[in-house]
Amino acid sequence: MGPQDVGLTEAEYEAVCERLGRAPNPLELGLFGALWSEHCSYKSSKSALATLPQRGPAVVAGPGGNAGVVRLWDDWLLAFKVESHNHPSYVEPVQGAATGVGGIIRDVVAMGARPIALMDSLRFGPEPASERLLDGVVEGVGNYGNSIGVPTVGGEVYFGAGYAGNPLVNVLCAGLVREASLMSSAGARSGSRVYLVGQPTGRDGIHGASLLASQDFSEHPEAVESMRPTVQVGDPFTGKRLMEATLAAIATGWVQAVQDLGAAGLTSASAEVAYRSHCGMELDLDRVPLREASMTPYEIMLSETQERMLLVVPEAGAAVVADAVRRWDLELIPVGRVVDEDILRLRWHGAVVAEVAASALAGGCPVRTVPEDARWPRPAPALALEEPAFQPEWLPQVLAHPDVRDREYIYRRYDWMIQTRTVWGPDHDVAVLCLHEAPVGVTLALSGPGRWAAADAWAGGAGAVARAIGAVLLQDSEPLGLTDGINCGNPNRPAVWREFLDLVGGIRDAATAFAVPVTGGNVSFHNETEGRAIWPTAVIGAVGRHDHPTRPWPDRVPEAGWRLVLVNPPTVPGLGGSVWAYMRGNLGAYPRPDLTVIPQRLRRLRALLARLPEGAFCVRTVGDGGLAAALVKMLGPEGPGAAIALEPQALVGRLFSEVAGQALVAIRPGAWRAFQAGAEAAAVAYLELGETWPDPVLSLQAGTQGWSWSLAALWAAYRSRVQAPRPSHS
Amino acid sequence: MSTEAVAVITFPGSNCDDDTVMALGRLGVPVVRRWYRDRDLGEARRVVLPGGFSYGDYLRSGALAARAPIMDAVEDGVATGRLTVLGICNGFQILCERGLLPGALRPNRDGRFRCTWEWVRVATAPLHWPEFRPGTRFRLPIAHREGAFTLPRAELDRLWQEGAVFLQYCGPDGAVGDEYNPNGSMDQVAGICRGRVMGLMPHPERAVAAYLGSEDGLRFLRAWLASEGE
Amino acid sequence: MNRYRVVVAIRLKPEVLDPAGQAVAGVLDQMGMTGVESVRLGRLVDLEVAADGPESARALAEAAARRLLANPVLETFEVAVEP
Amino acid sequence: MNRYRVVVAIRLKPEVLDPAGQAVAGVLDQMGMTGVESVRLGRLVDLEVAADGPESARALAEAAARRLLANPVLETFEVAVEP
Ligand SMILES: Nc1ncnc2c1ncn2[C@@H]1O[C@H](COP(=O)(O)OP(=O)(O)O)[C@@H](O)[C@H]1O
Ligand SMILES: [Mg+2]
Repeated sequence: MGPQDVGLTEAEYEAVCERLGRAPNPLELGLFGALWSEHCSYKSSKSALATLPQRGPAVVAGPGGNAGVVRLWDDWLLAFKVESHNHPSYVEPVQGAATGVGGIIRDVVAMGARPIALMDSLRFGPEPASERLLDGVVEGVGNYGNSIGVPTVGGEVYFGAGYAGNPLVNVLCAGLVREASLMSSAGARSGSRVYLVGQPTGRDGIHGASLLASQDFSEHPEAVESMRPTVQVGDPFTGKRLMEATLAAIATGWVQAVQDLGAAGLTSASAEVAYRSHCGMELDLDRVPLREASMTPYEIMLSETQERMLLVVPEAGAAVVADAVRRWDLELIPVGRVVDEDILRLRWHGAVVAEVAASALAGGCPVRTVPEDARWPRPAPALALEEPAFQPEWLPQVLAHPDVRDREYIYRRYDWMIQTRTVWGPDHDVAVLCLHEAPVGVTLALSGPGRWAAADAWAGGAGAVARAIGAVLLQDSEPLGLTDGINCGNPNRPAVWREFLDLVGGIRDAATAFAVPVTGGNVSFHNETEGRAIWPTAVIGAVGRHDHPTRPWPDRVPEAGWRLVLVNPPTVPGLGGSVWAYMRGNLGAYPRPDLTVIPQRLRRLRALLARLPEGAFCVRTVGDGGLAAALVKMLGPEGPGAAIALEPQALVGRLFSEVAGQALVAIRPGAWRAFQAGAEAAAVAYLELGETWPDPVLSLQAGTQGWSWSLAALWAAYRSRVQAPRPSHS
Repeated sequence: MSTEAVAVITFPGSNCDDDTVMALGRLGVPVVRRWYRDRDLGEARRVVLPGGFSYGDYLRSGALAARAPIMDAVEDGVATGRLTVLGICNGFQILCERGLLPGALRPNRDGRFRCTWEWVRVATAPLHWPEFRPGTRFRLPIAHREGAFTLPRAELDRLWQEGAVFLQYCGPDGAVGDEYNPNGSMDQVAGICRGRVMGLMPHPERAVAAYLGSEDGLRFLRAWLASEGE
Repeated sequence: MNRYRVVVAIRLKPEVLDPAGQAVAGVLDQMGMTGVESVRLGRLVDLEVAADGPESARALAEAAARRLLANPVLETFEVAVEP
Repeated sequence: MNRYRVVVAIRLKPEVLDPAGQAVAGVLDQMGMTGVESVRLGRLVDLEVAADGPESARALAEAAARRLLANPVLETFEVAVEP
């Protein structure tokens, strides 16, 4: 076996030899191959990610652990992170998506937190070819989340040609933990025992991290075929018991460190715990419970069997922890112990079969530096899009577009209400949860259209951050932290590398401008087929604290006579990156968000609205489909309708521009003066659009021209996606 | 409404147990929790089998939990007439699998999980529950993959004659028709009641506050707690 | 004690409607496989049984099928002990 | 054209984890049927096929299994035409 068989370059192989002071044996080489893979080591992305703002008053744990943690209220903390499962979902959509959900749930549980919400971010190729994949992925997300009892409270889905052979499945999980129960992988102490809990180990997903997720399928067509027998299967039933058992074990107070077994299985879990705890670990691999008797140490170390957790417990606590675990029909299996030296020592029936420094495995991979000359952001690409004369059929067409239309066909397959916290679920732009544990709520937003980053990754990254934080702010919530799921092509291609740096740059600059830290995230590379990469895609999750979660700011206008205004109207309502432009086959570049003004403007708007009496307004951020889509959603299918008037010049831009920072607000007549005065005092710019009226009709006047649409027809377009007959395996 | 304690059973994989306990708590009812391996229900004379995915819904929903040790105690309590039982969603499936209620809950007609708000109406007044008057409507969520109530036609006809068909899916105005059937249940059946054993697919424990979508679940549970003739 | 492989085949009673099977039939039809005139979905359970002889293996599998694997309300089952 | 009854038996590949089978085995054990040492769940599809002869009935069923009924990533299938 040579370095290339485990995905290492010659230079990396030499670095391994140097760290060991000798050549690795085949097992040791395999360990390095897995942990020095892109997926586990972040060797390409690490130094770029280090530039993200990571500190803030609410941050309890930043990037580096299983999930980021922010302080929500008193000693109640929120752990949250996004994780991708793109490649496995392409190979087997149902199980790939299900195991993705299981994996991110275990990350949050490993922090000691009880998961309270999931959100999924999906990307597919154009329909109808992608229908079966979508059906399978939605099935898988639902199978796992529904069964384990964590509500999927929202998500997003977009379509684009680049995703056809590279669907994206990113899942965000958030969980609640009290400060005293906060766990990490850094607390292991020398002399303690190392235990495994959960599913016996099989040959599932071996090489998943190093090969499957770190290479293009087109470079290795045989990889897909040879991966097939080892597809991981999600077992939410064991997942549920493992979650309860782990939380119960932590509640005994005896657990020093927890780590889930994810990518690169036991290798990653043991090396990470040892490295982060500044100690070492000895494992007796013959004690690991196996599903297939004939497995080798190599297979045991690299198996990615799901639903397994590693716990470190001192001898004295073992009995108590074992009891807590056994209640859930699981066993606490001793597999090794923590030692006071920087080593990962593996034994097989007593004989040492591998012995390498834990720090070399978990922290030793040579990383790629960000070139000095990578000045971010680059100059913006030209973006002028011709604006033709307005056509009335564009409105229903935009509403029916796969990137805009109603997502009910997806979220009805998710249990979004379990745990009875969901005040606002997936039928809104943000999710609002009330807590049984504390007098505050949680607001969650997820966003990241690839369209916006297609031609200008910086603009797309910054736009996604502005939109996610904007949605949280305009739900009267205090943003506490961000998590970012970055998905790109092959980073060894200069163009992709550039896109990646720009995307991170956009996220960094926007997060900095909003002063909201990034507390964790995920990077998935090699999302490309035959040299064609996906659009660089940053899935941004934002979490906020809501002080009145049972009375969220409404997003639907209740009656006739309300004034409609567009707040923060862009001077140039650029159409680049919008659904409208995409529909016409000329996407252009997304207008760069002006980060010097957007954060203050959104905060001022929030403060202004907060001073109005309750029930005096409703508000929506402007997103996919622009003002037009926001308006139709705010009016609802039964009305009231609205009469609005716009300037004839740049009419199309006004209606369909997706420029960040815009918000649609409706004001009750009695509160109009207060709004006006407040806006003037706070220098909030707005454009008067018109008023709601009783007719369930939207009418638009621009100069001498006028059009009108029945809301019923617009909503029929919005809801045009019907549930297809079940296309997949019965 | 009696304030005697209600037992809520947790099976491995139950996941609406906490919500059910909280909902009963909102009504001021003391709750005792029971574990599937327990062999008795203690003093409790009322028991709720909550929703969820007991045993992962593997094999058939409810089939594995129906064989759990605690179900012997439930069956005894029903046989001796001292126990009042409510099965919600997975709990309903468990009761059917155990044979404590007739019929079976098969996969939804489109084969998919479905989580939506639905209307249900009382089709037949259950003998021991005066507050469930025929025609009373509730707006409640459903969340299941296997909720299509099924049994041979002649047996369902017999259930109608016996007065066991308790709840049906309906429109907001109470109209019954296949357009209001979310899962392909025969005769739009959403719940069954025989003697003191009641089961339904919708989740009353989730509809406990206006800000969660409806308070009808509290109304439902209050009516259930007001059973007579103990 | 010997080990036997026992296959339990579980089918819906003929009088019970099978909408999932019908849906599959519809999709096959759409895919051009029009020769398939009806589809009924059933379940298969493979057991490994330790028993004295094939007859006691069968008896055990039958008990498992009757008491758990099949739902008597809707289903019937057949047991086959592999030689 | 004749009509054939064809049975498609679909099983998980042996190396693929079967959590449902595991759970069923655990419950059979609890119920005292300890002789059952392993359980794997599969699916059964009964087809009625119109074809010229048994061989073309088999070919059609195999196509249906390959293209729709079975998931090649996780499952294998066998086709039996009933006489
Ligand atoms: N895009 C990113 N932004 C910020 N932090 C990141 C990003 N990607 C990864 N990280 C951090 O790097 C660490 C390792 O991530 P990962 O390997 O995905 O964790 P896991 O092994 O739990 O899947 C995590 O703490 C994660 O939050
Ligand atoms: Mg992890």
